[in-house]
Formats: sequence, structure tokens, C-alpha cells
Amino acid sequence: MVNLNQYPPKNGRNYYLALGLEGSANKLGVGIVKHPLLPKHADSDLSHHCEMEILSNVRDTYVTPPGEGFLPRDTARHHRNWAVRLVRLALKEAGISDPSELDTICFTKGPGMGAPLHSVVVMARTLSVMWDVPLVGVNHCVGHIEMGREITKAENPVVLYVSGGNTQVIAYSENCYRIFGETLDIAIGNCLDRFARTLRIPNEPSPGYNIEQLAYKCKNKDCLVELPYTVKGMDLSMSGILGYVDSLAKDLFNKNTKNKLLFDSQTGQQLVTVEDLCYSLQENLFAMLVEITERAMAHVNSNQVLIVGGVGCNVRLQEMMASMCRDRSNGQVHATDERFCIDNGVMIAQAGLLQFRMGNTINDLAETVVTQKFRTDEVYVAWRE
Amino acid sequence: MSLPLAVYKSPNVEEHRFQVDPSQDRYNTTNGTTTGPSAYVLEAGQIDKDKPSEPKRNEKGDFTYLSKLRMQLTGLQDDMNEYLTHQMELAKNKKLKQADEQRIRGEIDKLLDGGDGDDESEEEAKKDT
Amino acid sequence: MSQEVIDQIAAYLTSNIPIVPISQGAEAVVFTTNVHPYEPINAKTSPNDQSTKTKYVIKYRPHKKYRHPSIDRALTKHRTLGESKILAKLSQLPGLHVPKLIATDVYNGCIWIEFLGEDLPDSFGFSNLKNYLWMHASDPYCDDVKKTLIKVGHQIGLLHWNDYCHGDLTTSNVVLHQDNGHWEPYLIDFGLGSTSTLVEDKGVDLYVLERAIISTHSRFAAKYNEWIMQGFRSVYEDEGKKGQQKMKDILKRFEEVRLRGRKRSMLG
Amino acid sequence: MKSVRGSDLPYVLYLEIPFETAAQANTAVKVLSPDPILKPQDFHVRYVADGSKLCVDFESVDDRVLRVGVSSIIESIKTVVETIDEFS
Amino acid sequence: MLRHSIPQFDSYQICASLFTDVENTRELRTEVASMPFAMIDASCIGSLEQLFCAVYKAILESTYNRLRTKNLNSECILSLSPTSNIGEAFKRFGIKEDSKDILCLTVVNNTESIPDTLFDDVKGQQIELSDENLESRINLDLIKKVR
Repeated sequence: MVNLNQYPPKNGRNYYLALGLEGSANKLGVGIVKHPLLPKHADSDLSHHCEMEILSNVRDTYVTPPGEGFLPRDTARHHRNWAVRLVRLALKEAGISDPSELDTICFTKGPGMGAPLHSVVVMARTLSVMWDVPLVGVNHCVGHIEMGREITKAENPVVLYVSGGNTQVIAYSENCYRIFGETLDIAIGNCLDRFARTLRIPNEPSPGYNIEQLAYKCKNKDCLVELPYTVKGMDLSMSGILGYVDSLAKDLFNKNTKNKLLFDSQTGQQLVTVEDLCYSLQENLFAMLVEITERAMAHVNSNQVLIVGGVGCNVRLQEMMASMCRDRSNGQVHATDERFCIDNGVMIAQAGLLQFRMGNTINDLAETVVTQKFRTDEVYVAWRE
Repeated sequence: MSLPLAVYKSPNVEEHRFQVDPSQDRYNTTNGTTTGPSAYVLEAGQIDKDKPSEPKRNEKGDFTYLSKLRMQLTGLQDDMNEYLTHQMELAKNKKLKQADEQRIRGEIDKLLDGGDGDDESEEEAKKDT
Repeated sequence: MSQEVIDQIAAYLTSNIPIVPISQGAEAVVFTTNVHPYEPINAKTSPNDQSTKTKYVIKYRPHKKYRHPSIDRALTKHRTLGESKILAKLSQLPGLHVPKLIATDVYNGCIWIEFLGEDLPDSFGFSNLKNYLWMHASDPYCDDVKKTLIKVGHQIGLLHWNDYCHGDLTTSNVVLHQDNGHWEPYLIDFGLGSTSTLVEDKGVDLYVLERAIISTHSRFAAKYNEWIMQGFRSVYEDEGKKGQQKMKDILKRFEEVRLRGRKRSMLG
Repeated sequence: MKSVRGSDLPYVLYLEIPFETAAQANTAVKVLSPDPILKPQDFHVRYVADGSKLCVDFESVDDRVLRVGVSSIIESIKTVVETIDEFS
Repeated sequence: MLRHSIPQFDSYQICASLFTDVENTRELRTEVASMPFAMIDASCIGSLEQLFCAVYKAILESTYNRLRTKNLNSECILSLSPTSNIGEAFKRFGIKEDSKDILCLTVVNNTESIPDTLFDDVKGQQIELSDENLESRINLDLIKKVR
């Protein structure tokens, strides 16, 4: 059993207040959450039932023109120039007049892009010194997991973390979120983004979202463009698929009628549309994700799945995962909507506050150096049985 | 209000002082000229929506001390970036000039001795002293 | 195991082939039956056929509803064919103990395999390595266990020497079969198997087995893994200098994989 | 920030930033000090709070590294200034 | 005549007989196309398992894929061969000029009734189609070369 009340709230209050700052990729998020101090949390395994209240959840996304990716230095500039104003907005929304009331300021320590992470932590340190509020460094993926658990109340699900920078299948055991399977090269979000770039699909609101809409519009859903299917045991690799589908996309975009797959050899009439490519890519990539997830579920014999990370908002992925879970003794899939599955500050506050309540805070700013590589299984999960 | 300043020294420059002249516009803006979005994004048609925040004013409506400091720092930073970029160009040209002399001398030698292979690599081999 | 899957295979096999489900993995469901897929019944009544009729294993890859039909068909065919080929090739390697492949239907993802093993005495369950080691928990370091584990290591050594990898080498995928009086270890379930010359894949195979032994028999794991490695090394040591060098590479990578804590083998 | 005197870094720049109070200068030093320099052999920075002034000494192997290093640290200093300005 | 059916495909019935000391092989070879049954060189068959494994494969392919030869009987001969080369399969497993032992096989829908006299055209001594009889007649070198 676990005591989540080990570290009490400030000046005898009966609730905790935490500020969360996220900026590991192109989304800058500020969130403020509140946990009630409840006796039941003193001796239980209820870290997914904190009765967390969201006081504010503000976010600004750095978007580049269609066909362009986002570079660390421009992303960092975006975060740096918006961070202070977003914190002010969040405090206003949360109705917090005296920020020194906060129990903790939680920031994303990693993994992610170095410069954007750093631009956020400089402000976090300054706030911590000014308000005399202790800092907590949070692993970005653990943030996603704890947010998903709290929102969906899924007790001990296998977690599929799919975003621009990560693709991992994770299961909890012995105070550690173990990585059961992962991408051997690029993350799925990255694969979708680069595919969108080749086809000049807009980045607003996100390339992945636009691919999903195009896939729905695909007219002949019964015949797929055949793509490589590269699952290797519990892991998967996507660079091969990206390379192949990218070359198809280029041929399509430049009307290269010599490509037999895309254009009829005699008439030169286009056989495959952008929608078909989007549909085939999704069916292929998501089938691989569901397969490695099912393999991990069989391994730890669980029938619950939690999908976190930006790509988790994809309804088709959720559908396919749900269909798989139904066949595994009526399991369920849990997913959160874009307020939470896309990077946000609330998830960092939630995971950070759990660390804070277990007494894990930073006392020397030297421990706040951000890191691009921060594996999910390096975190000691004290708040779970 | 004392002003931020900077002093630069290098093997080629005895000393160069950077001073703030509060009356000039470049020290009264938070939006520096050398800290904008990168070139490739602008070329792709990006409209910059992420400029630094405007300076803050106190109850009397004047800029706060720290807002003034931030604007002055922004100007000073532009000065330094421009100056140092210029210094980089000087160094590069000097290196190119040396490389040209080297190349010309090489070609003359080749004519004289009837050189065998081509000596392009010689230019890269020239390390910056 | 969902009833839907059982109905699916029952319809495919027809009522002439009664089936008993025994396990469901992520990808395939395993049944037993005592009806041979094609041989006339009277042909197989070999003289020492004890009371239990001979049994056969049916491994079935059900249709996955979440997958697009064309992906599902292609995958099922590719993997069923792959597993059959490996089983067929391995059964031709001298000294390597694997169950015999009887029949394959790549269009419906169904493989018939020889049934090996039996129930251990005093209801210790099926005679896979995991239960066998539990059965000897009272006398963990006895000679039988040592001999068996050395043989297990020897089997893995033979597999790797011939450049095959298992891909999911857990203690439930090593089955002990009675060959005239003593237990012989057989490797089963090559669903994730592959031909591979990579020391990485071999290192991971060994690491998965080591983790499996540690997670189910932690108190005696050190000695057990040592005996397995003894058997493993004996294969390479018999192959002269080339064998020694290859073994050194595999053992080095095995060490690296162990340090990296290759997450895939994190057994619950 | 421990100084790695070792190789001589001939391109130097001294930067002086007058905060309103000594506390603000100290905050700046505390906030800026933890981050390690990616290439210590090419670039080196030292922060000192002298009263309400933040004094920063930069040393670099050449103008290019100096320009990048100085500009990015000033960006961080501007963040500190903006944060204190907004929330104190 | 051995009558059997594959459990999974019980809508088919299989009839097979083994003949030894066959005299009219040459004549039978000319009639191969018109015979309502397959004639297999028994010296290439070592066991009932090998024979019925081929029958199983033939029915499987015709049910779930497609017939690659004229009919089920010829498909069985093709299924005996590890390669998919039809010509080679017939050359190796079909009856040869000098074949003495012939295994006759037919696979038909169980709605048809197969008379015992189906294979009477084969002039030879019918013996029990059993593993023992097959093993004693097998000529391993014919099989060994099969790659």
C-alpha cells in the first residue's frame, strides 16, 4: 500500500496546488491542478483516483507553413516568447492571486528537444526562486501515463504511447513503467508528419489530424496500397515504410506516370489518390501498433489499453484498438481527447504532484538540467504499489 | 538607471566597447532584429506570430525598470550579434584570401614541375592558423 | 479465449475434428485433437499405443477484425508459411529436437504439429520446463535437473549454430518429452522464429530465457542458467576455433543485452 | 560554475547587466548556473553577482562560437528579466 | 481398394489401390489423359502418410486457392512434388515405361458412387495398400534426388 499524503500541502491547507510546464516539442502548455487531501490516500493504491481538479489548461502550438518541419531553435523562440504570458493567463484562469500558495512547480525534464525544454526550465527556475516554491522534474511520457490513468480511471492498463517523438508499449511492474516494445527507428508521429510534408498537407491543427480526415474521405477502402509491414517481435520499425510511401507520394505529387502502381500504364490515368495513400498508411501503421500492444497484453495478461500521446487522438486508431480489446476477454481501450492526449501542462502537473506527494522534490537547481534522452523506465514510480 | 554594457577583446581586436544609447529606437524595443525566426521558415511564408512580449508599464504608465532593461539588452544583443558576425566575415575572407594565394602558387608550381594528380584537397588541408 | 474464435476454427475444421483449446497467445490459439488431418485411422495404431490415443496440436491464427482484410490475409499467409518452413527445416537438422510438422493451410493460418510432452506426476501440470523445474523445487540441484538443463542449453546451441533464432524463448516454450525412459527437451512455438546470423538476435534469445528462469525460479536461477550455458557452450566448443570465436561474440553481446536490460524481455 | 582554465580561449567578452536589486542579480546567477556548456573546450562562461549587477565573463575559441554562446545566454537572461518583471 | 475421406473435407471420397507386376503399363501411359483416376509410380511412395498428405494438400489448394492442373487427381500428383513445376512432378511421380508397381488414386465428390471395378483396366496383381507393402517396394534413389 502507498501513502500519497507523505508530504503535506502548504500551511496546513487540505488540498495541493501544482503548476505544470510542458515544452518538449512544438506545444507549449501550462496547467494548474488541485488534489484534495483525502485520508483514503494515506494507505491505498489509488494514484489513478486523485480526484484531480483542473484549474486551468492553456496551450500554444508552434506551427510552421505546410511542407515545413519545426526546428529546435524556432520552437524554443516560440516557447521563450510565450511562456511568461501563458503562466499569467493560467494563474488568472485558476483564480490564484498569490502564486507562492503553489505547493510545487513541475516542469518537463525530458525527453524531447533540448532548446525548447531549456527555454521553459529557465522560467521555471526563476519562478521557483521568486515564489520559493519547490521544483519537480517530470518525465514527459510518465506525464502522459498518469494523465491518462487519472482521466480514464484505468487501473493497470498496458500503455501505448504514440506521439511525434515516441512510440512505446509500456506496462507497469515493480515501481517501474517497463518498455515492452518500441520503435527501432522513427516515432509514428514523426513518420506521419514527414509523409504529410511530402504531400504538402497543412500543419494546422496538426499534420496527423489532416491525414486522418483525408483517410476518411478515401473512396475505395476495400483495396489498399500495399506497404511493408515491419513488426519484429515486440518492436517495430517505420523508416522503411516512410521511405516507400514517401517515394509514392513524390511520384503522385510530381505526376510521374511511369509509376505503374499510381498511374494506368496505357492511359496514364491516376489510379491512386492522396486519400488512398493516407488511408493505406494509417491502416498499415495502426495494425502494427495494435499488434505489438496485443503482444504485451498477452505477456502481462491484461485486457486494458490506455493510448496516450498526440497520435492517440486518432479515432481510427482507437477503433482498431477497441476491436482488438473486445476479442481479449472483453477488454476496453481508454483514450483521452485532444485536451489531454496532446502535450499539455496539466499532465506534467499531475505526474509532478504525485512525485511531490511522495517527497520527491528538487532541492538543488543543478538537478534541473533538462535532457533530450530520458527513458520512461528510468523513473522510480513511488506512488504505485 | 545605470545601463548594461559589454567589452570585447580578441587576438585581432584590442578592445571594443558596446554601449547603450537609450534615446535610440534599437534600445527601446523588445523585438530584436537578430533574434527573429530562422531564414528557411520566413522563406516558406511564415508570418511571425511569436514576437517577444511588449514591455510592461507601471501604474504611472511608464515602462518598468526591468522592461527598460530588457529593451536595452535587446539592442545591445543586436549590436553584438552584428559586430561578431562582421568579425566572422573578416576572418573568413582572410582565410579565403590565404587559400587563393596558396592555390595560385600551387598552379604555378604545377606548371613548373608538371604536377601529376590534382591538388584540390590541398585547399581543404589548409587549417585555420 | 473468446467463443467467437473457437466457433471460427470449429467451422473451419468441421465437426469431424473435435478440438480442445489449451492456450491463447497474442497472435495464435492452440488446440489439441486426436484426429489426424489426413491419415486413415487404422494406419496409425502402432503397437505400443497406450490407452491415450495419439494427440495432435493445431495452431490457428484467427482472423483479426482490427486489421484491414488484405493486411490480415497477407500476414496470416506469410507467418503461417514462415513458421512451417522453419519447423520443416529444423526437423532435418541432426540432433535438434523440434516437433514434426504434419500439415499446413496458409490460406486459413492453420498448422498441424506433433503433440509432445505429457502431464507431470502429482499434478505439477504439463511437462514444460517451467513446471518441470517447479516439480524439482524440493531437490533443485539434483542430477536429473542438471542433465536436463544442460540438454536444454545444448538444443539452443544447436539452434543458434545453424543460424536460427527462436524469438520467444520462455520456459513454457521448452517441452520435455519422454524418450525411452528419460526426459528430452524439445523447443516449440517458432511463431517469432527466424533465420538470423546476428549475434544481437542470439543474445536476446539467451537473455529472454535467462529472465524467464529468474522470474519463475529466482532462488535457483543462478545455477540453472549456468547449466544451460554449459550445454550451450558445448555445441560451439565442439566446432573448433571458428566455434570458439562465434561463441565469444554471442556471449559478449549477451552480456551487453543484459546490461541494456533489453526491455522486451521484462517478464511480469 | 567551475572554470576549466586549460586551453586558452582568446576571444573574450565581458557583459554587465544592472538589475534593480541584488536579490534579482542573485536569482539570475542561480537560474543561469546549472546548465552545462556543450563544448567546454570551445566556450566558457562565468556568472558573478556584484551587488545588483550581474557580471558575465565569456571566453571562446573563435568569433562564431562566441556569437552563438553570448546571444543564447542573453536570451535566457531576457527570460529571467521578463519573468521577474511580470511576477514580482 | 482402400476407401477413405479427409475429416475436414468429408464431401470428397478417396479410393486407392496398389497393383504389382503390371503388364500393360505402356498402354496405360497412352491413356493417362482419359483415365478417371491418377496412376502413380508406387516405387516413389514410401508410406500412406506421404500419399494422403498430397491428397490433403490437393483438396486444400483447390478449395481455398485454385487448381493448378486439370483435375483433383492430377493435382494430387503435383502435390507429391516439393516444387510447383507440373512437368517435373508428372515425370517423377507419374508411371514410367518400365513401371511395375502402380498406385491408382481417385478423389471424387462423395455424391458419385465409385464401383470396385474402377481400376480394372490395370492388368496386374492387386495387393493391400499398406505401409509395409509400400516400404518394401520403395526405390529411395528416385526420391533422394527430389529437391
